[in-house]
Amino acid sequence: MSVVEGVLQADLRPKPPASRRVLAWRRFARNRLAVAGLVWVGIFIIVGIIGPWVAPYSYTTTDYGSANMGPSATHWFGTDSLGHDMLSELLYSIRFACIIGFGATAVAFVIGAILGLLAGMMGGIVDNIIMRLVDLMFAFPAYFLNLILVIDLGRGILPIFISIGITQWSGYARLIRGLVLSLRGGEMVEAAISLGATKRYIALHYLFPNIIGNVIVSLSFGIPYALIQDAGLSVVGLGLRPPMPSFGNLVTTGAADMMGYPWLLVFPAVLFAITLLAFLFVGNGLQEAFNTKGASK
Amino acid sequence: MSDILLDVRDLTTHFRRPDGLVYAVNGVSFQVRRGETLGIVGESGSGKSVSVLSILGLIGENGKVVAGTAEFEGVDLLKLNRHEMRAVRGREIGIVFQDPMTSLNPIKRVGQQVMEVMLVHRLCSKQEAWDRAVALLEEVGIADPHRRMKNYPFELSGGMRQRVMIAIALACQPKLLIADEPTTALDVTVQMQVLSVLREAQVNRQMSTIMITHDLGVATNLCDRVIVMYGGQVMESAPVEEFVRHSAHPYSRALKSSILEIGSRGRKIAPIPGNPPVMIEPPRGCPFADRCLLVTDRCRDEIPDLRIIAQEHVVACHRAEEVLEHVAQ
Amino acid sequence: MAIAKFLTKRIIAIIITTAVIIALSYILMYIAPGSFFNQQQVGQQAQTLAAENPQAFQAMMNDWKERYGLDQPLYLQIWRYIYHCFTLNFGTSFENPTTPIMDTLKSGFPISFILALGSVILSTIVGIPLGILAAVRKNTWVDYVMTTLSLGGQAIPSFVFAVLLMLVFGVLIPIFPISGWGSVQQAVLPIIALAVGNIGNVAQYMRSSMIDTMGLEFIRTARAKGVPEWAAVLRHAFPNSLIALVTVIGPQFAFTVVGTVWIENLFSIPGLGSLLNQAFGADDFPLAITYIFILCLLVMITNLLVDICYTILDPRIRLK
Amino acid sequence: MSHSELLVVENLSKTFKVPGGTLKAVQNASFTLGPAKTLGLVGESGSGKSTLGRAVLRLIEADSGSIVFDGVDIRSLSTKELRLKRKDMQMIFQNPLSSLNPRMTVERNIKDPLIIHNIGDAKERSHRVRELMERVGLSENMARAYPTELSGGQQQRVVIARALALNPKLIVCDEPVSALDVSIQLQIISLLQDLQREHNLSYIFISHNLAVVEYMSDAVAVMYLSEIVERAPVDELFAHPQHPYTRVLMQSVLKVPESLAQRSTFSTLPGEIPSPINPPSGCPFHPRCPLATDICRTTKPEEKMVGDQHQVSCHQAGVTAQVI
Repeated sequence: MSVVEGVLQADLRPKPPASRRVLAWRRFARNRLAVAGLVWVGIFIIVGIIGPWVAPYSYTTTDYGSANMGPSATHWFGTDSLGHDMLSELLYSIRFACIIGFGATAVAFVIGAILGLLAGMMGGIVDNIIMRLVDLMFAFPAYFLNLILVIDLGRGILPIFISIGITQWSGYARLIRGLVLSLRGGEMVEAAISLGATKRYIALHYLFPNIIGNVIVSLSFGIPYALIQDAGLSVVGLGLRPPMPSFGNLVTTGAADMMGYPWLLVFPAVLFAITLLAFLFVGNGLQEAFNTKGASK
Repeated sequence: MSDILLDVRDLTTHFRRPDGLVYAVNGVSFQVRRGETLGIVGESGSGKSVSVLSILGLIGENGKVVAGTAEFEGVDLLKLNRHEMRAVRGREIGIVFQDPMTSLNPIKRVGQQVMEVMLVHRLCSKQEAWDRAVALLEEVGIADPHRRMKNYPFELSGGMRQRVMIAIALACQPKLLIADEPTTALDVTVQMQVLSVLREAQVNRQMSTIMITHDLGVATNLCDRVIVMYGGQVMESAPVEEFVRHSAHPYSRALKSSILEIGSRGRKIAPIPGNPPVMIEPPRGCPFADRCLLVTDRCRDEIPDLRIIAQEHVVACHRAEEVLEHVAQ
Repeated sequence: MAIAKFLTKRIIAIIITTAVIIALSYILMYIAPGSFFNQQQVGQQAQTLAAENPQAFQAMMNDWKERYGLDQPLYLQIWRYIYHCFTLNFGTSFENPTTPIMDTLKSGFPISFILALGSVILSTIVGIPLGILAAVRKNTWVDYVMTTLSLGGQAIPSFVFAVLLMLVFGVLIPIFPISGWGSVQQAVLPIIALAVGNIGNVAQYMRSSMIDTMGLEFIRTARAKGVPEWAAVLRHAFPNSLIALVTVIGPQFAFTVVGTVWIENLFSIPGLGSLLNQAFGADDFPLAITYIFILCLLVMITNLLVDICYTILDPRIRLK
Repeated sequence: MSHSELLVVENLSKTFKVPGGTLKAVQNASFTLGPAKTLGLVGESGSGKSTLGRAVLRLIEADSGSIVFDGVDIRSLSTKELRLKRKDMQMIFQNPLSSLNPRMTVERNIKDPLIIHNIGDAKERSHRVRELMERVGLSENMARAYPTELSGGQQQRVVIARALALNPKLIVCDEPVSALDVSIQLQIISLLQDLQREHNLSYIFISHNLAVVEYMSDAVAVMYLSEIVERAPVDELFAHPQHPYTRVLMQSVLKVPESLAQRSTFSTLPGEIPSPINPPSGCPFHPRCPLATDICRTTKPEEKMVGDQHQVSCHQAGVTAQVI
């Protein structure tokens, strides 16, 4: 037995097996704004799920008798010019925003992840073609592509989130390709190759776990971005087809009447702003917790 | 004029980390004489760099000197305000850092960076600074200095950049030059070049030098006196000749035998077991106790004081005499 | 020499990309169900004409198709549009067949450009110092307030912010006009509305970039030379951080130009944005293509300028 | 002769395309390595020693030349065959942390090769991991730690355990101790030597430190600017260094002097390694060589035998033996 092992045992101080996830959570929890954001996002999602059941009225219910009323006991947030109950409109907006925000991000991510992984893993001509496509997407004013796609596909929930998704994938593709490339050239992957690992194994056990943190951060910034895009469609009248309510629709119509009926603007605008802020706080907190840089958009 | 240029006493420096304090330097004392080259040797985490850089307040925002004095020509550097400290940095004390690749501003021309230190201290006009910078580059062995003045750091090799760093450190004729692992990041042949530049500069300019290094070979070949640090404390300090012959600390001796020299082949090696300590708790007992072959209970409980065991030779070990006796046999 | 080669290469790339984008947009609009190429585009009178005099209507339709090149095969139509765009001959819109789009552009584009430029300049001037301040005072209340505000600025879309500004400064404390264009006062609110998000973006980016740079070793070297702290920050850290910031400011400009369309609608400013509802809301495709062409060109030219800025700011980067 | 060798490398060359032209990373490298032997590969940064080590394992595909390992022509293997062959040839890296998977525990990292090659069941694997950890000097309570929580020396032990897991015949060690503290360096060197004896391992030991290479190796190849300039059994090389560069490297190893009189003069070569993109004409070493003559500037020296198994590429070799 060599000197080394004999004496070594003594001074190896045992360390508690603190999992990385636990550590990351602790870092996140220290950031109060991020936690507040997460709570808000949580409520937002829950409301998004149960909203339509608790909504006092349907978004199609019009009541001209009580149009343009200020906040009251029967209509907590007032009513609009068609007598829609503002609270119900907001609850449905949250539902639709949830679907569009998460749906669009999912579409963008799936496209981006597949192309990014292909580009990063295959390299060569595949990489070249995909990257030219990414360049093209960056040069194409996303908002206008979005408008055209909405015109092509329609103004329902599904067409809108698909359209937004199609305009947003290039960022994910570039991020994932960059991460894969930086890892692929590194010693860790070289070590895995020298162990005899297959490409599949390396992708699954070496690349994926090491890029997931950055990807989550990027996704958390992607959701509010998709919501802004959605609202932007409403501004030129190409958002969700009325009477379906959305933050964009409510803010745009509210703005038109802001002198007369300010509550029509204030409630949706403030709610929307807080929600976006909450997502950004969460993203920011995740970024610090995972200690990633450059993963945000 | 006192013979002592820099007198550091009981220096204690802590670092704040998210998970607690790091006790980086724990009551370190040393002196630098005028004109001498002092080598401070230790492994990573020994506190060798921190103990010197904290005197100048260059240890970042998480580091804090919590106790001690550092008298430079009779003035305690640790009591200076920001403004007074700036007048010392670069002017009275020049510093060369480890990695020449990252220590120079990547987007400023080399000449500008050498001139800046003279201009900041208002030593001369811009024109004169240019001429002096050219002369400095020449002094540190950079060929074609006029052309090099206009180069950016990325256009120079590692060795050249380290020469530029030395030129910056020497520019204001400092009384003390601090070299923090100046050769570690360089290729072996270039290491030799840089060491020879440092030795020449030291001889020609009659300044004092502190050479911080992990390499006992560098310290013993370059320096007049050697200090060995471990776990944020001084283990031993002696003139180099005394040190190479009669080092009395078990760690110093272990360190010496850890160095592979040409001709070591076939020699039975006895590595120091264990790992260097991570100083996350206040020191209790001798920091080397865990790895020491001569350890006793006393070593674990009582921090050994620095004791004089020969002229100018101090050592912090309860069993130093036994070590010396053992060697003598 | 190298510069000429670099520019040639980039300009060719810009032309190709723009052409591809025009083609793509055209095809996407062409396949859109029931819009853009709908007969309704010829106007209300034509509908009555179609019922009363099918023959005259047919003649009119043919005339109309010919005017917009719709009688030709698709690839020729696309080619025609690409060619027309690059020769700046945008034709006329469906809505207003007598006024060339070029005339509308001439009056609208400068307004949008000024708005966007004003907002980018404002956000740079305000955002950079804020970012530096937050970086220097890292982890103090200054930093926290700044970070929160800049996240807030980014979270609230410019059109929401515009509405709030109109409410506060136009209605509650009426010190600025909330509509129209022509005077400096009229530009204040729209430019601020556009700039808020950008300020947050620039400040936050500047902050993190400065914090990174301040941690680098050459900053320690500067301190070791006796350089005052403000000079270490402004002379050493700032220029290095600026390199990273250019990446953000460039695309931001193009993004802001897009943002102007919302703001112009809200403030009734006769810029390019006022045409947007018509282009996309009323499926006026010659107008839409022109829009896309201009913006795409703007994005690419900005990117080119960003790359040139890089080489000026960073000697390590060479034009390729 | 090559019958008894584990590894025979002949005329291996590798060129990289880089923005400024082509970079000749390794040119015509040839060497042999016997079972349970160590070849030391020494040179400064940019000498091509790491590329050569990786090319031997086909972690980098060489452009030309042959690699016969264990009687098999490595360069002609299919991807699948190569993957299986990797069980016999492993690698240890300079920076252990960057070569371990930070998202896997120590135990999982060491177990990884067993999983990849589907060796044993879960129980056997766990047992093997414990065994390996004990052998390289890692205590059991570290099994669930993550690599970042270990010290540099401990991380390198994990890498060594992982490389050992498949019972390889050859391990390429790329500067395995350079990133470590002096006291830890010796621990790792000692461990590597013990393992070599126990498992009959062959090493290619890459280092810039001639003293470490001398200590570890049976034969040494000195590289300069992508070429092996001198190669000999270790005793022969250190007793009779022929290439001026070898001698300079030997002088660059500082020893602790016995007295002030014995201190190093730090005398060395002028200049630094030229860019391998634009190598000098003739002998690549001539711009820095104190013995260079006209022929060195114009003609590339041929490899010649100057002693038993002692090869050198230098026009002046044997002519002048005086100390530089």
